[in-house]
Amino acid sequence: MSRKGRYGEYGGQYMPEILMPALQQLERVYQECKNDKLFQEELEWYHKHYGGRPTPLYYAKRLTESTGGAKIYLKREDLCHGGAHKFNNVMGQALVAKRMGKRHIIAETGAGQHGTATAMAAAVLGLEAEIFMGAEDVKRQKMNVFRMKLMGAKLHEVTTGSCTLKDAMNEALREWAASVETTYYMLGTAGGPHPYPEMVRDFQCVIGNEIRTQLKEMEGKLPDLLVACVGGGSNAIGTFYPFLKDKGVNMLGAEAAGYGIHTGVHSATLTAGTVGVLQGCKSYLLQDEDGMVKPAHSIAPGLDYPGVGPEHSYLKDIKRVVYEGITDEHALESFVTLSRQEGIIPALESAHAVWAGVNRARNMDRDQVVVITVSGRGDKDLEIVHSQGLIK
Amino acid sequence: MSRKGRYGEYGGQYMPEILMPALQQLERVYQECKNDKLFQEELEWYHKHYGGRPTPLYYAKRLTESTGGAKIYLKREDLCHGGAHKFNNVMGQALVAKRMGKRHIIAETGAGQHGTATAMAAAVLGLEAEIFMGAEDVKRQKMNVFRMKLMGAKLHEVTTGSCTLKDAMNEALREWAASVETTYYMLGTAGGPHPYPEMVRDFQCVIGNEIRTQLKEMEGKLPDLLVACVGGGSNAIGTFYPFLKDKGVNMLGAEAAGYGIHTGVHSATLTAGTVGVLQGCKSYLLQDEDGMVKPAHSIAPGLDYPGVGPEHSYLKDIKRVVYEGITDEHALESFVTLSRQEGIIPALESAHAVWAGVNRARNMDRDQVVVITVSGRGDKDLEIVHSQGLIK
Amino acid sequence: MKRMPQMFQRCKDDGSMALVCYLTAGYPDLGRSLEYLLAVDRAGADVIEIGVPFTDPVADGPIIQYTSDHAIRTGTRPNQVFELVRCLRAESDIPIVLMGYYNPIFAMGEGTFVTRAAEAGADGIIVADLPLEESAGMSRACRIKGLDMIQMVTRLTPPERMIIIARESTGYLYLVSRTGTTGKMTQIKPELRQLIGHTKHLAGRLPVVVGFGLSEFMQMQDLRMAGADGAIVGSALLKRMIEGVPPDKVGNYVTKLKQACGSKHH
Amino acid sequence: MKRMPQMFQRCKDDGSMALVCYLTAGYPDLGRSLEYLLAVDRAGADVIEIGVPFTDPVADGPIIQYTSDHAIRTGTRPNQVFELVRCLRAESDIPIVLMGYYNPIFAMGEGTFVTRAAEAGADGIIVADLPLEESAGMSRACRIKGLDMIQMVTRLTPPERMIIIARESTGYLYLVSRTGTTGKMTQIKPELRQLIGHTKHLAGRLPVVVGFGLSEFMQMQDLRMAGADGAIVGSALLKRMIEGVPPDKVGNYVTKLKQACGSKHH
Ligand SMILES: Cc1ncc(COP(=O)(O)O)c(C=O)c1O
Ligand SMILES: Cc1ncc(COP(=O)(O)O)c(C=O)c1O
Repeated sequence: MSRKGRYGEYGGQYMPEILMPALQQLERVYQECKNDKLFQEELEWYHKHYGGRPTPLYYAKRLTESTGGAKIYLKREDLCHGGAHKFNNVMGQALVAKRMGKRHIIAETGAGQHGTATAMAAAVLGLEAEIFMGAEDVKRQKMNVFRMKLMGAKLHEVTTGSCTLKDAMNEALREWAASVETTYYMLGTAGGPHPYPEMVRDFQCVIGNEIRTQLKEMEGKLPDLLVACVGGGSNAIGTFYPFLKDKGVNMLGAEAAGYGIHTGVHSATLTAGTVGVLQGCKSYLLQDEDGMVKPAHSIAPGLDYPGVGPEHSYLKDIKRVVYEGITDEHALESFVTLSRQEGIIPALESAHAVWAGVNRARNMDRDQVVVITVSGRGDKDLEIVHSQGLIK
Repeated sequence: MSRKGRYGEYGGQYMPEILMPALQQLERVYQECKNDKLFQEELEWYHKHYGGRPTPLYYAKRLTESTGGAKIYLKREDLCHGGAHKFNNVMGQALVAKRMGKRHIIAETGAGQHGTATAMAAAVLGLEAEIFMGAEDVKRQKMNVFRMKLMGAKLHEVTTGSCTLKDAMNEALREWAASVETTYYMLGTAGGPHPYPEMVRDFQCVIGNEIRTQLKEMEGKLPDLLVACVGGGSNAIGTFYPFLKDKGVNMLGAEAAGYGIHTGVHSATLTAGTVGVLQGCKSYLLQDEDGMVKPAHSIAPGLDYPGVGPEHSYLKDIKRVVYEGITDEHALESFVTLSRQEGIIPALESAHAVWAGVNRARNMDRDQVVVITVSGRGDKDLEIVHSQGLIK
Repeated sequence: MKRMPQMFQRCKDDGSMALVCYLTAGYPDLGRSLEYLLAVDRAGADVIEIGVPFTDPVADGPIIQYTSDHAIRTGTRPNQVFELVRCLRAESDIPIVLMGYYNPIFAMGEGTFVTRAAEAGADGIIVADLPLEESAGMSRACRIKGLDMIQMVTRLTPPERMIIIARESTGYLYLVSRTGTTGKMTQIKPELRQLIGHTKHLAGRLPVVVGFGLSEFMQMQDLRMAGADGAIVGSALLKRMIEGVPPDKVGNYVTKLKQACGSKHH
Repeated sequence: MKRMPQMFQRCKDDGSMALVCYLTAGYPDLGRSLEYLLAVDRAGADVIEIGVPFTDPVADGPIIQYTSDHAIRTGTRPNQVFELVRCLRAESDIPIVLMGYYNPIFAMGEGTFVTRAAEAGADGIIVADLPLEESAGMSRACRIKGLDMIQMVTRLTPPERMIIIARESTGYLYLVSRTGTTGKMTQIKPELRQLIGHTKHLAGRLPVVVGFGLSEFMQMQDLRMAGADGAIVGSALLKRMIEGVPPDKVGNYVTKLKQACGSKHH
């Protein structure tokens, strides 16, 4: 990191002045937390007793055999409480909020994953959660809305603009600006202004740290290849970061290529985007030549975002991590394959990583090891996949 | 147990002669498995690496505080792969089937929980699953049907009788009779003919065994009260059995009292039933004075069964376990409470146990410990609860 | 001598095979149920098995399940079944066997059930979900009241077990002719012929009656040739009843079946 | 002397407070956008802030977001905005400030953007998501081209930080009058009066202009009394435009606002 909150040229704090004191306070408090044994112990307690950590590292025998190449291990974030790696982040941030004395948490949500995770973390710590969600998404995601309300969160239905994620995020930032002294803003991925990318990455590093310990125990070595899907990039950075210094460990980030990069209908920010500034940080993003942000597409709701966390932009530039676009079609194929061969229904987001990982494993040696992070479970995606008519 | 397959007068093998050789074979093979270190190691491997075991024992601080009595711990079977304790059973039985060389597994399912669990276990071991499900249930449970198919199971839609669970079970037994040499019948609870009640109980005992170890570590003592919901009784017997010899450990089974025992619309087999013989074993059941089985009701699909595993009937008679009927209304109340106070959405089945446990904890001392088994997660029940209109 | 052995003796003398007809009690209702029973009796059946309806007939196929459910809904309980037996007995001397499931018997009490069955005029009892291991009590109760307790064997029953079951069974031995449950047809294959021979051999002097899935006339002849002492027809009759075929026409069908069994009178 | 300080001097001489009017460029389309700008100018505005539309205006309220989205859809990009400035400049000598977000500037290149803005006739630039920490590059580019780089402070800005920002800011200091974002009304409360005094004190000779959520005439008078050098009105104008109020009528409203600012001419 060249300077505070920067990853090469990426990152920064591109935010309205009104939020700067809050960001600086957060930065300060987070640094305290990071170095506070009691905080870390409390977080670990929630990991273990509430969240179901450590999650298993599972040797997928049948998938490996049908692939015929490297050994494929799956890091089972789908077994986290709430059904995804989102848990690691919201739990950490909710404890930070509590320490700051902020009992009111706001968060934006698209399909509802981060919203439900936030509601859950707020519930267990006795904080209030207010979830900003576009009216269109509210209509489409009835069950997630119900889940949030069930856990006591207040729904703030956003009726401006396209009534979807982006508008929900704008509205949440406005609300934050209006009540910044008492409100904690819970960001859902390793993006946004400093210190969020760093903080969220730190909270997600439990994924990679566990992989290291578990694989050491099982294979006595480091992985040859790590694979994770990249939406905002939180599960991927959590998987990769602890291995960045290990030269022999290759890394592959699977982005959403949607209908195919060439069609322009995708969310492959790193593969097909250009550098810009969006929602607080400098990073690759999908934009036109005038700097207008382009809509993203992915069959996976959690990958459907035109930006990406700044550290990934840096890792791409320095070629430490390779990023690859995986189409909707291939993701669907892996969704079915993993369900059928391993009895694990992955999130559509994770299915991107599975496809990318299996594809690489095929051309690797049998004594090599690929670890794919299954960021979440696919129950949330059944309607989407069902509507594709793949299974009669 | 007074004689083989008997719990006092309960249990037995009330089955057509055609199935007796298969039951005897199963009994033999299962005894082998039970004593085979390799089998147990393989099962443990799947528990740890595939299923997410051990599941946490979680001290529910906020629930305890709002209750104001004994310390409440939750055994988190909702974090098992697949979302319920069903995992423990299907994984064990699927390994038994594999050992018997039976690659075709059949199972009946009502709401689809046991069906999806069976499909999952079959998928990971590369076995074929055929799920018998009433046509009415197929219509009502579209997503669970899709889940099973996704994992490669064949759906056998049953169009006889009332087209629900009971007919599916009859049809599955017929199918078993017709192909018993090559087919393994995967029973979903600790009921049915010997050796199922014993085998399923053994597979579920991992719940109680883990509670013992975990609580020892956390509180340095045994629980004062164990609470679990009772449908067929598998998660409850798995919770209770390892503590049966510990005099100081009280046990409470929460049955479904539906609209209330006095209305007759319930599934409270032990509380309000009489002794009889249904689907293979002698036990308490809901029947009229002519021995005709009465329909059961519960808001929780998994408790909606007129019979119960035989060992519970025995434990009731010898007063080792107390059984109590919890109404739909109280279960719903706990469903909401646990979601709101702990960010854990329990299965409606488990919500029965939560109500019963919290109610007891209220009148216990602060240094006492209640452990409630949360048998599964409630995502599957959101539609049902939503339709109750409790949350706007 | 009792009705059952007399009947087998008569068939033997005839050179025919016994025709056992199964009807669900109370289908389509109690009154018409009796009419069908009488018609089947008059048409030449040698034994009548009366199904005691139960809510969860796991050993039966869809047709018997359907008629059972229907009969339960229209009020047919064990006591009504005894009444039916009494009415049939008043008109006929045909051997009558009650076939049912254990729970209604258990609910009434084994002793009471058997006593009432005997008093109503029944000759034997079959309990579909009461294998050897669970049937000691019923066997004893039947012995006391002089009823036959008919046991079942299948092609999967190991020889030693078959010998024991045959020893326990009285009246006849019920041989399940296929792996599945009642109601589905099957061809008489060489294996079945061997199975019948094998069972006859192990059953000693006890008659062997073959059931489950029979309806074709050809099958009857084949079974007789294979050495069966009797054949059971159930779903095939009930199917006709469900379709609305009246008692006399069902009787005609029974007559033809009996002819196929090799009755002298054909 | 440059237009901006001249204008503030004139207001001072007048005894009035400067009225800063914000309009989104290209709303409802480029042609009519110019008509509204000219009308507002003629009606008595002292400064015109032209909003450069961006797809994700996180610091703005629903009204500005709506007009931005609309303007983007009808083709308003930075180059079109410069054209608009050029047209306005051809007709008027009013100080023109471009207000926007950083990404379109970054996309064009800071230097190019500033150069083109200057060439078109703009006097200053405000970038809503470019706090002190990120604005060094833009400040430098503006300095080179003689444009004002106007910075923002809020009631949450600590005093030391406010001093630094005021030192970095040129043209005026933009004081966000409430905690929230643009577009919502607020009462002028005692705290705001104190905040203005405090900011004026720390800002030294730099004029302090108050913005966000202003629309009532009463507010203008209160602000003037509190010592503000200017007041910004944006959403209140755009709201009228969205309702279809024509340029001359919007102009009348501006005239009344300016009167409330204490212009001698009222
Ligand atoms: C299951 C799952 N995986 C991945 C993602 C993408 O987020 P990230 O790239 O921050 O891990 C999401 C976002 O909602 C998700 O729900
Ligand atoms: C979550 C859950 N809990 C409990 C039960 C009841 O089963 P048992 O009593 O065998 O544990 C079920 C059955 O489907 C279930 O799905």
